[in-house]
Amino acid sequence: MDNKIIVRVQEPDFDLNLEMEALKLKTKKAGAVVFFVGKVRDLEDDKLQYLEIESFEELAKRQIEEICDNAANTWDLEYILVKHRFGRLKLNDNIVLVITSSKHRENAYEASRHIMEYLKSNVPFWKKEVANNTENWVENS
Amino acid sequence: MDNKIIVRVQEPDFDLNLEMEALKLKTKKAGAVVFFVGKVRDLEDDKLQYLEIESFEELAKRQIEEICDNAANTWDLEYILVKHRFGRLKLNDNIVLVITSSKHRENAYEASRHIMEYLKSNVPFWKKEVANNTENWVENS
Amino acid sequence: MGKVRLKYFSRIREIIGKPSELIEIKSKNLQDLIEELQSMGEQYSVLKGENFAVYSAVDQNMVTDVKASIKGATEIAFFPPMTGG
Amino acid sequence: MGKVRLKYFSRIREIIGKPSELIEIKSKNLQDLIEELQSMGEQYSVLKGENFAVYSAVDQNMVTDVKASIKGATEIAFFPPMTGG
Repeated sequence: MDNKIIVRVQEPDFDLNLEMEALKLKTKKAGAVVFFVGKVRDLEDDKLQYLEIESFEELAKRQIEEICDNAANTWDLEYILVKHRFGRLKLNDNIVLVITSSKHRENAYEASRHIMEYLKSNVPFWKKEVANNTENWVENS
Repeated sequence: MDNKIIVRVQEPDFDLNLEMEALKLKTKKAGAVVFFVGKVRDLEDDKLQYLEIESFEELAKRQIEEICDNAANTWDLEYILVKHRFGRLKLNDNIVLVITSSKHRENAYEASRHIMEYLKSNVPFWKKEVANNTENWVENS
Repeated sequence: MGKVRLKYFSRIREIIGKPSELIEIKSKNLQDLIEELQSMGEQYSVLKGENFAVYSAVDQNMVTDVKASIKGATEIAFFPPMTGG
Repeated sequence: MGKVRLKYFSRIREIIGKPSELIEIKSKNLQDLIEELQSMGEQYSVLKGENFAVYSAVDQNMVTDVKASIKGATEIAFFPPMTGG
Protein backbone atom coordinates (compact mmCIF):
# COMPACT_ATOMS: atom_id res chain seq x y z
CA MET A 1 0.00 0.00 0.00
CA ASP A 2 1.01 3.52 -0.82
CA ASN A 3 2.92 5.32 1.94
CA LYS A 4 0.65 8.34 1.63
CA ILE A 5 -2.23 6.17 2.91
CA ILE A 6 -2.80 5.70 6.64
CA VAL A 7 -5.57 3.46 8.00
CA ARG A 8 -6.35 2.72 11.64
CA VAL A 9 -9.16 0.80 13.33
CA GLN A 10 -8.85 1.85 16.94
CA GLU A 11 -10.54 2.44 20.27
CA PRO A 12 -8.88 5.77 21.21
CA ASP A 13 -10.04 9.12 19.95
CA PHE A 14 -8.10 11.07 17.33
CA ASP A 15 -6.71 14.61 17.55
CA LEU A 16 -7.46 16.93 14.64
CA ASN A 17 -4.54 19.27 15.25
CA LEU A 18 -2.04 16.42 15.46
CA GLU A 19 -3.45 14.90 12.28
CA MET A 20 -3.04 18.23 10.51
CA GLU A 21 0.56 18.47 11.70
CA ALA A 22 1.30 14.95 10.48
CA LEU A 23 -0.22 15.75 7.10
CA LYS A 24 1.84 18.92 6.75
CA LEU A 25 5.03 16.96 7.40
CA LYS A 26 4.14 14.63 4.53
CA THR A 27 3.03 17.05 1.85
CA LYS A 28 3.86 20.59 0.86
CA LYS A 29 2.19 20.37 -2.56
CA ALA A 30 -1.40 20.12 -1.37
CA GLY A 31 -3.41 23.28 -0.90
CA ALA A 32 -6.71 21.57 -0.11
CA VAL A 33 -7.43 19.40 2.92
CA VAL A 34 -10.87 17.92 3.60
CA PHE A 35 -11.61 16.40 7.02
CA PHE A 36 -14.79 14.42 7.42
CA VAL A 37 -15.66 13.69 11.03
CA GLY A 38 -18.57 11.41 11.86
CA LYS A 39 -19.69 11.82 15.45
CA VAL A 40 -22.32 10.29 17.69
CA ARG A 41 -25.54 12.23 17.26
CA ASP A 42 -28.58 12.31 19.47
CA LEU A 43 -31.67 10.37 18.52
CA GLU A 44 -34.81 12.14 17.34
CA ASP A 45 -37.10 11.12 20.18
CA ASP A 46 -35.05 9.25 22.71
CA LYS A 47 -32.17 10.30 24.77
CA LEU A 48 -29.15 8.31 23.68
CA GLN A 49 -27.34 6.62 26.55
CA TYR A 50 -24.48 5.37 24.46
CA LEU A 51 -23.49 3.93 21.12
CA GLU A 52 -21.65 0.62 20.98
CA ILE A 53 -19.56 0.02 17.87
CA GLU A 54 -18.54 -3.54 17.13
CA SER A 55 -15.92 -4.27 14.52
CA PHE A 56 -14.25 -7.13 12.74
CA GLU A 57 -10.96 -5.31 13.07
CA GLU A 58 -8.66 -7.14 10.67
CA LEU A 59 -11.17 -7.27 7.84
CA ALA A 60 -12.28 -3.68 8.48
CA LYS A 61 -8.70 -2.46 8.15
CA ARG A 62 -8.23 -4.46 4.97
CA GLN A 63 -11.46 -3.21 3.43
CA ILE A 64 -10.64 0.42 4.26
CA GLU A 65 -7.14 0.05 2.80
CA GLU A 66 -8.68 -1.28 -0.38
CA ILE A 67 -11.01 1.70 -0.78
CA CYS A 68 -8.13 4.09 -0.05
CA ASP A 69 -5.99 2.44 -2.71
CA ASN A 70 -8.90 2.73 -5.07
CA ALA A 71 -9.33 6.44 -4.25
CA ALA A 72 -5.60 7.04 -4.74
CA ASN A 73 -5.87 5.51 -8.19
CA THR A 74 -8.97 7.49 -9.10
CA TRP A 75 -8.12 11.00 -7.87
CA ASP A 76 -4.91 12.99 -7.72
CA LEU A 77 -4.36 12.91 -3.95
CA GLU A 78 -1.37 13.76 -1.79
CA TYR A 79 -2.58 12.13 1.43
CA ILE A 80 -5.39 9.84 2.64
CA LEU A 81 -6.06 8.98 6.26
CA VAL A 82 -8.93 6.98 7.76
CA LYS A 83 -9.30 6.34 11.49
CA HIS A 84 -12.41 4.46 12.56
CA ARG A 85 -13.16 3.88 16.22
CA PHE A 86 -14.94 0.99 17.93
CA GLY A 87 -16.13 0.41 21.48
CA ARG A 88 -18.56 2.32 23.65
CA LEU A 89 -19.05 5.94 22.63
CA LYS A 90 -21.20 8.67 24.10
CA LEU A 91 -23.11 11.56 22.60
CA ASN A 92 -20.89 13.82 20.46
CA ASP A 93 -17.90 11.47 20.62
CA ASN A 94 -15.99 11.12 17.37
CA ILE A 95 -16.57 7.93 15.39
CA VAL A 96 -14.64 8.28 12.17
CA LEU A 97 -12.12 10.63 10.61
CA VAL A 98 -11.41 10.73 6.88
CA ILE A 99 -8.72 13.12 5.64
CA THR A 100 -8.05 13.65 1.96
CA SER A 101 -5.64 16.19 0.61
CA SER A 102 -4.96 17.32 -2.93
CA LYS A 103 -3.64 20.17 -5.02
CA HIS A 104 -7.12 20.99 -6.25
CA ARG A 105 -10.01 20.84 -3.83
CA GLU A 106 -12.43 18.93 -6.09
CA ASN A 107 -10.30 15.79 -5.80
CA ALA A 108 -10.19 15.97 -2.02
CA TYR A 109 -13.96 16.48 -1.75
CA GLU A 110 -14.84 13.71 -4.18
CA ALA A 111 -12.46 11.18 -2.67
CA SER A 112 -13.78 11.96 0.82
CA ARG A 113 -17.39 11.38 -0.25
CA HIS A 114 -16.46 8.22 -2.05
CA ILE A 115 -14.63 6.77 0.95
CA MET A 116 -17.50 7.66 3.31
CA GLU A 117 -20.05 6.14 0.96
CA TYR A 118 -18.11 2.90 0.95
CA LEU A 119 -17.50 2.92 4.72
CA LYS A 120 -21.23 3.04 5.36
CA SER A 121 -22.00 -0.34 3.85
CA ASN A 122 -18.85 -2.24 2.92
CA VAL A 123 -16.72 -2.22 6.02
CA PRO A 124 -17.50 -4.55 8.94
CA PHE A 125 -18.62 -2.20 11.69
CA TRP A 126 -21.99 -2.41 13.44
CA LYS A 127 -23.58 0.23 15.59
CA LYS A 128 -25.95 -0.38 18.44
CA GLU A 129 -27.83 2.53 19.99
CA VAL A 130 -28.79 2.19 23.63
CA ALA A 131 -31.55 4.54 24.82
CA ASN A 132 -34.15 4.23 27.57
CA ASN A 133 -32.51 0.92 28.36
CA THR A 134 -33.52 -0.56 25.01
CA GLU A 135 -30.98 -1.63 22.45
CA ASN A 136 -31.29 -1.04 18.74
CA TRP A 137 -28.92 -2.15 16.01
CA VAL A 138 -28.64 0.73 13.53
CA GLU A 139 -29.92 -0.03 10.05
CA ASN A 140 -28.10 1.40 7.10
CA SER A 141 -29.16 4.85 5.96
CA MET B 1 -27.81 36.44 10.65
CA ASP B 2 -28.54 33.02 11.99
CA ASN B 3 -26.81 32.22 15.28
CA LYS B 4 -25.53 28.93 13.91
CA ILE B 5 -23.36 30.89 11.45
CA ILE B 6 -19.93 32.17 12.48
CA VAL B 7 -17.76 34.24 10.15
CA ARG B 8 -14.35 35.74 10.88
CA VAL B 9 -11.81 37.57 8.73
CA GLN B 10 -8.69 37.48 10.84
CA GLU B 11 -4.91 37.48 10.98
CA PRO B 12 -4.42 34.76 13.65
CA ASP B 13 -4.47 31.06 12.91
CA PHE B 14 -7.40 28.85 13.91
CA ASP B 15 -7.33 25.71 16.05
CA LEU B 16 -9.15 22.66 14.68
CA ASN B 17 -9.68 20.99 18.06
CA LEU B 18 -11.11 24.13 19.61
CA GLU B 19 -13.42 24.62 16.63
CA MET B 20 -14.66 21.06 17.01
CA GLU B 21 -15.32 21.64 20.72
CA ALA B 22 -17.24 24.83 19.96
CA LEU B 23 -19.32 23.02 17.36
CA LYS B 24 -20.15 20.21 19.75
CA LEU B 25 -21.40 22.69 22.33
CA LYS B 26 -23.80 24.12 19.73
CA THR B 27 -25.24 20.98 18.17
CA LYS B 28 -25.98 17.46 19.29
CA LYS B 29 -28.16 16.62 16.31
CA ALA B 30 -25.46 16.61 13.67
CA GLY B 31 -23.59 13.40 12.91
CA ALA B 32 -21.58 14.75 9.98
CA VAL B 33 -18.93 17.45 10.13
CA VAL B 34 -16.90 18.55 7.12
CA PHE B 35 -13.83 20.72 7.62
CA PHE B 36 -12.22 22.25 4.57
CA VAL B 37 -8.78 23.71 5.23
CA GLY B 38 -7.01 25.67 2.52
CA LYS B 39 -3.31 25.98 3.22
CA VAL B 40 -0.32 27.61 1.56
CA ARG B 41 1.11 25.18 -0.94
CA ASP B 42 4.50 25.19 -2.57
CA LEU B 43 4.90 26.37 -6.15
CA GLU B 44 5.64 23.92 -8.95
CA ASP B 45 9.05 25.25 -9.91
CA ASP B 46 9.98 27.94 -7.48
CA LYS B 47 10.52 27.86 -3.82
CA LEU B 48 7.84 29.94 -2.18
CA GLN B 49 9.19 32.52 0.24
CA TYR B 50 5.82 33.65 1.50
CA LEU B 51 2.25 34.37 0.51
CA GLU B 52 0.76 37.76 1.26
CA ILE B 53 -3.02 37.90 1.53
CA GLU B 54 -4.66 41.28 1.24
CA SER B 55 -8.27 41.73 2.18
CA PHE B 56 -11.04 44.29 2.15
CA GLU B 57 -12.08 43.10 5.58
CA GLU B 58 -15.52 44.61 6.09
CA LEU B 59 -16.77 43.68 2.62
CA ALA B 60 -15.17 40.23 2.82
CA LYS B 61 -17.00 39.50 6.08
CA ARG B 62 -20.25 40.72 4.61
CA GLN B 63 -19.85 38.67 1.42
CA ILE B 64 -19.01 35.51 3.38
CA GLU B 65 -21.99 36.02 5.68
CA GLU B 66 -24.20 36.30 2.61
CA ILE B 67 -23.00 32.99 1.14
CA CYS B 68 -23.38 31.31 4.54
CA ASP B 69 -26.97 32.55 4.83
CA ASN B 70 -27.56 31.28 1.34
CA ALA B 71 -26.12 27.87 2.22
CA ALA B 72 -28.23 27.71 5.39
CA ASN B 73 -31.33 28.30 3.26
CA THR B 74 -30.32 25.73 0.66
CA TRP B 75 -29.16 22.80 2.79
CA ASP B 76 -30.28 21.40 6.12
CA LEU B 77 -27.29 22.46 8.23
CA GLU B 78 -26.74 22.60 11.96
CA TYR B 79 -23.61 24.76 11.94
CA ILE B 80 -21.56 26.85 9.51
CA LEU B 81 -18.21 28.46 10.29
CA VAL B 82 -15.83 30.31 7.98
CA LYS B 83 -12.53 31.78 9.15
CA HIS B 84 -10.37 33.39 6.48
CA ARG B 85 -6.96 34.73 7.29
CA PHE B 86 -5.03 37.66 5.80
CA GLY B 87 -1.48 38.90 6.19
CA ARG B 88 1.86 37.25 5.51
CA LEU B 89 1.73 33.46 5.52
CA LYS B 90 4.43 30.88 4.97
CA LEU B 91 4.47 27.45 3.37
CA ASN B 92 1.89 25.08 4.89
CA ASP B 93 0.24 27.83 6.98
CA ASN B 94 -3.53 27.65 7.10
CA ILE B 95 -5.42 30.16 4.95
CA VAL B 96 -9.09 29.32 5.29
CA LEU B 97 -11.31 27.06 7.37
CA VAL B 98 -14.85 26.16 6.36
CA ILE B 99 -16.87 23.95 8.72
CA THR B 100 -20.30 22.65 7.80
CA SER B 101 -22.27 20.23 9.91
CA SER B 102 -25.48 18.38 9.21
CA LYS B 103 -27.51 15.35 10.13
CA HIS B 104 -26.78 13.75 6.78
CA ARG B 105 -23.32 14.04 5.31
CA GLU B 106 -24.39 14.99 1.76
CA ASN B 107 -25.63 18.37 2.97
CA ALA B 108 -22.38 19.14 4.77
CA TYR B 109 -20.26 18.16 1.74
CA GLU B 110 -22.35 20.10 -0.75
CA ALA B 111 -22.56 23.23 1.37
CA SER B 112 -18.79 23.14 1.94
CA ARG B 113 -18.06 22.92 -1.78
CA HIS B 114 -20.53 25.67 -2.54
CA ILE B 115 -19.01 28.03 0.03
CA MET B 116 -15.47 27.32 -1.21
CA GLU B 117 -16.50 27.85 -4.82
CA TYR B 118 -17.90 31.24 -3.92
CA LEU B 119 -14.94 32.22 -1.74
CA LYS B 120 -12.56 31.72 -4.65
CA SER B 121 -14.01 34.46 -6.82
CA ASN B 122 -16.60 36.53 -4.96
CA VAL B 123 -14.95 37.58 -1.74
CA PRO B 124 -12.39 40.41 -1.71
CA PHE B 125 -9.13 38.67 -0.90
CA TRP B 126 -6.05 38.79 -3.09
CA LYS B 127 -3.02 36.56 -2.88
CA LYS B 128 0.51 37.49 -3.81
CA GLU B 129 3.17 34.80 -4.06
CA VAL B 130 6.72 35.87 -3.37
CA ALA B 131 9.43 33.50 -4.66
CA ASN B 132 13.01 34.10 -5.78
CA ASN B 133 12.43 37.70 -4.80
CA THR B 134 9.79 38.15 -7.51
CA GLU B 135 6.20 38.93 -6.72
CA ASN B 136 3.22 37.42 -8.48
CA TRP B 137 -0.45 38.15 -7.89
CA VAL B 138 -2.28 34.85 -8.04
CA GLU B 139 -4.81 34.51 -10.86
CA ASN B 140 -8.04 32.68 -10.23
CA SER B 141 -7.99 28.94 -10.78
CA MET C 1 -12.03 -31.03 6.23
CA GLY C 2 -10.53 -30.09 9.58
CA LYS C 3 -11.19 -27.63 12.36
CA VAL C 4 -12.34 -24.15 11.44
CA ARG C 5 -12.72 -21.04 13.58
CA LEU C 6 -16.24 -19.64 13.04
CA LYS C 7 -16.82 -15.99 13.97
CA TYR C 8 -20.15 -14.26 14.46
CA PHE C 9 -20.73 -10.54 14.68
CA SER C 10 -23.45 -8.15 15.79
CA ARG C 11 -27.00 -9.54 15.66
CA ILE C 12 -25.72 -12.92 14.48
CA ARG C 13 -23.38 -13.13 17.48
CA GLU C 14 -26.30 -12.31 19.77
CA ILE C 15 -28.63 -14.88 18.19
CA ILE C 16 -26.07 -17.68 18.08
CA GLY C 17 -25.01 -16.67 21.57
CA LYS C 18 -21.25 -16.66 21.18
CA PRO C 19 -18.64 -14.59 19.31
CA SER C 20 -16.76 -17.57 17.93
CA GLU C 21 -16.25 -21.31 18.09
CA LEU C 22 -13.74 -23.83 16.81
CA ILE C 23 -15.48 -26.78 15.17
CA GLU C 24 -14.90 -29.71 12.87
CA ILE C 25 -16.77 -29.25 9.58
CA LYS C 26 -17.44 -31.52 6.60
CA SER C 27 -18.81 -28.99 4.07
CA LYS C 28 -16.88 -27.91 0.99
CA ASN C 29 -18.63 -24.55 0.45
CA LEU C 30 -20.55 -21.92 2.42
CA GLN C 31 -23.97 -23.06 1.30
CA ASP C 32 -23.32 -26.59 2.57
CA LEU C 33 -21.74 -25.25 5.75
CA ILE C 34 -24.84 -23.20 6.62
CA GLU C 35 -26.92 -26.35 6.05
CA GLU C 36 -24.53 -28.42 8.17
CA LEU C 37 -24.67 -25.93 11.08
CA GLN C 38 -28.49 -26.28 11.31
CA SER C 39 -28.04 -29.64 13.01
CA MET C 40 -26.23 -27.92 15.88
CA GLY C 41 -29.27 -25.92 16.93
CA GLU C 42 -32.23 -23.79 15.88
CA GLN C 43 -30.28 -20.57 16.46
CA TYR C 44 -28.07 -21.29 13.43
CA SER C 45 -31.01 -20.80 11.07
CA VAL C 46 -30.22 -17.06 11.23
CA LEU C 47 -27.36 -17.87 8.81
CA LYS C 48 -29.86 -18.73 6.07
CA GLY C 49 -30.45 -15.00 5.67
CA GLU C 50 -34.21 -15.12 5.76
CA ASN C 51 -34.63 -12.15 8.12
CA PHE C 52 -31.71 -10.02 7.02
CA ALA C 53 -28.82 -10.40 4.60
CA VAL C 54 -25.89 -12.43 5.90
CA TYR C 55 -22.39 -11.67 4.70
CA SER C 56 -19.43 -14.00 4.93
CA ALA C 57 -15.68 -13.65 5.00
CA VAL C 58 -13.35 -16.61 4.52
CA ASP C 59 -9.89 -16.05 5.98
CA GLN C 60 -10.70 -12.36 6.05
CA ASN C 61 -11.76 -12.07 2.44
CA MET C 62 -15.36 -11.20 1.73
CA VAL C 63 -17.02 -14.00 -0.22
CA THR C 64 -20.20 -13.51 -2.21
CA ASP C 65 -20.33 -16.84 -4.06
CA VAL C 66 -21.79 -19.33 -1.56
CA LYS C 67 -20.66 -22.19 -3.80
CA ALA C 68 -17.00 -21.18 -3.75
CA SER C 69 -14.75 -23.72 -2.08
CA ILE C 70 -13.87 -23.27 1.59
CA LYS C 71 -11.30 -26.05 1.47
CA GLY C 72 -8.31 -25.25 3.69
CA ALA C 73 -10.01 -22.25 5.29
CA THR C 74 -9.01 -21.58 8.89
CA GLU C 75 -11.50 -18.83 9.71
CA ILE C 76 -15.05 -18.20 8.48
CA ALA C 77 -16.99 -15.15 9.65
CA PHE C 78 -20.71 -14.40 9.39
CA PHE C 79 -22.19 -10.95 9.87
CA PRO C 80 -25.25 -8.81 9.09
CA PRO C 81 -25.29 -5.68 6.86
CA MET C 82 -22.49 -3.33 7.84
CA THR C 83 -23.15 0.12 9.28
CA GLY C 84 -19.81 1.90 9.47
CA GLY C 85 -18.96 5.55 9.12
CA MET D 1 -21.30 65.88 -4.53
CA GLY D 2 -18.97 66.01 -1.50
CA LYS D 3 -15.87 64.25 -0.29
CA VAL D 4 -15.61 60.55 -0.89
CA ARG D 5 -13.11 58.03 0.47
CA LEU D 6 -11.69 56.07 -2.47
CA LYS D 7 -10.06 52.70 -1.67
CA TYR D 8 -7.76 50.68 -3.90
CA PHE D 9 -6.74 47.07 -3.41
CA SER D 10 -4.13 44.66 -4.71
CA ARG D 11 -2.75 45.43 -8.16
CA ILE D 12 -4.88 48.57 -8.39
CA ARG D 13 -3.45 49.85 -5.10
CA GLU D 14 0.07 49.20 -6.41
CA ILE D 15 -0.56 50.93 -9.74
CA ILE D 16 -2.29 53.97 -8.26
CA GLY D 17 0.35 54.00 -5.54
CA LYS D 18 -1.81 54.42 -2.44
CA PRO D 19 -4.37 52.39 -0.53
CA SER D 20 -6.91 55.17 -0.25
CA GLU D 21 -7.55 58.87 -0.63
CA LEU D 22 -10.25 61.34 0.35
CA ILE D 23 -11.25 63.50 -2.59
CA GLU D 24 -13.95 65.83 -3.83
CA ILE D 25 -15.83 64.32 -6.77
CA LYS D 26 -18.39 65.67 -9.21
CA SER D 27 -19.55 62.44 -10.91
CA LYS D 28 -22.97 60.93 -10.30
CA ASN D 29 -22.12 57.34 -11.24
CA LEU D 30 -19.09 55.02 -11.40
CA GLN D 31 -18.58 55.35 -15.12
CA ASP D 32 -18.32 59.13 -14.86
CA LEU D 33 -16.13 58.85 -11.77
CA ILE D 34 -13.60 56.65 -13.55
CA GLU D 35 -13.55 59.23 -16.36
CA GLU D 36 -13.17 62.07 -13.87
CA LEU D 37 -10.25 60.37 -12.11
CA GLN D 38 -8.25 60.20 -15.39
CA SER D 39 -7.48 63.90 -15.06
CA MET D 40 -5.62 63.20 -11.82
CA GLY D 41 -2.96 61.13 -13.56
CA GLU D 42 -2.11 58.39 -16.02
CA GLN D 43 -2.11 55.71 -13.29
CA TYR D 44 -5.88 56.00 -12.89
CA SER D 45 -6.43 54.54 -16.37
CA VAL D 46 -6.14 51.10 -14.70
CA LEU D 47 -9.71 51.69 -13.48
CA LYS D 48 -10.99 51.51 -17.07
CA GLY D 49 -10.52 47.75 -16.83
CA GLU D 50 -8.64 47.33 -20.08
CA ASN D 51 -5.96 45.00 -18.68
CA PHE D 52 -8.01 43.11 -16.15
CA ALA D 53 -11.55 43.31 -14.81
CA VAL D 54 -12.13 46.00 -12.20
CA TYR D 55 -14.75 45.48 -9.51
CA SER D 56 -16.32 48.21 -7.43
CA ALA D 57 -18.01 48.45 -4.06
CA VAL D 58 -19.97 51.51 -2.98
CA ASP D 59 -20.30 51.81 0.80
CA GLN D 60 -19.32 48.15 1.03
CA ASN D 61 -21.86 46.84 -1.41
CA MET D 62 -20.62 45.32 -4.65
CA VAL D 63 -21.91 47.32 -7.61
CA THR D 64 -22.03 45.89 -11.11
CA ASP D 65 -24.04 48.60 -12.84
CA VAL D 66 -21.55 51.38 -13.58
CA LYS D 67 -24.44 53.75 -14.30
CA ALA D 68 -26.02 53.30 -10.86
CA SER D 69 -26.05 56.49 -8.80
CA ILE D 70 -23.24 57.08 -6.32
CA LYS D 71 -25.00 60.08 -4.82
CA GLY D 72 -24.43 60.27 -1.05
CA ALA D 73 -21.77 57.56 -1.11
CA THR D 74 -19.02 57.95 1.50
CA GLU D 75 -16.71 55.14 0.36
CA ILE D 76 -15.98 53.73 -3.09
CA ALA D 77 -13.57 50.82 -3.53
CA PHE D 78 -11.90 49.50 -6.68
CA PHE D 79 -10.28 46.09 -6.91
CA PRO D 80 -9.15 43.40 -9.37
CA PRO D 81 -10.61 39.87 -9.63
CA MET D 82 -10.77 38.25 -6.20
CA THR D 83 -8.70 35.20 -5.30
CA GLY D 84 -9.87 34.03 -1.91
CA GLY D 85 -10.05 30.57 -0.43
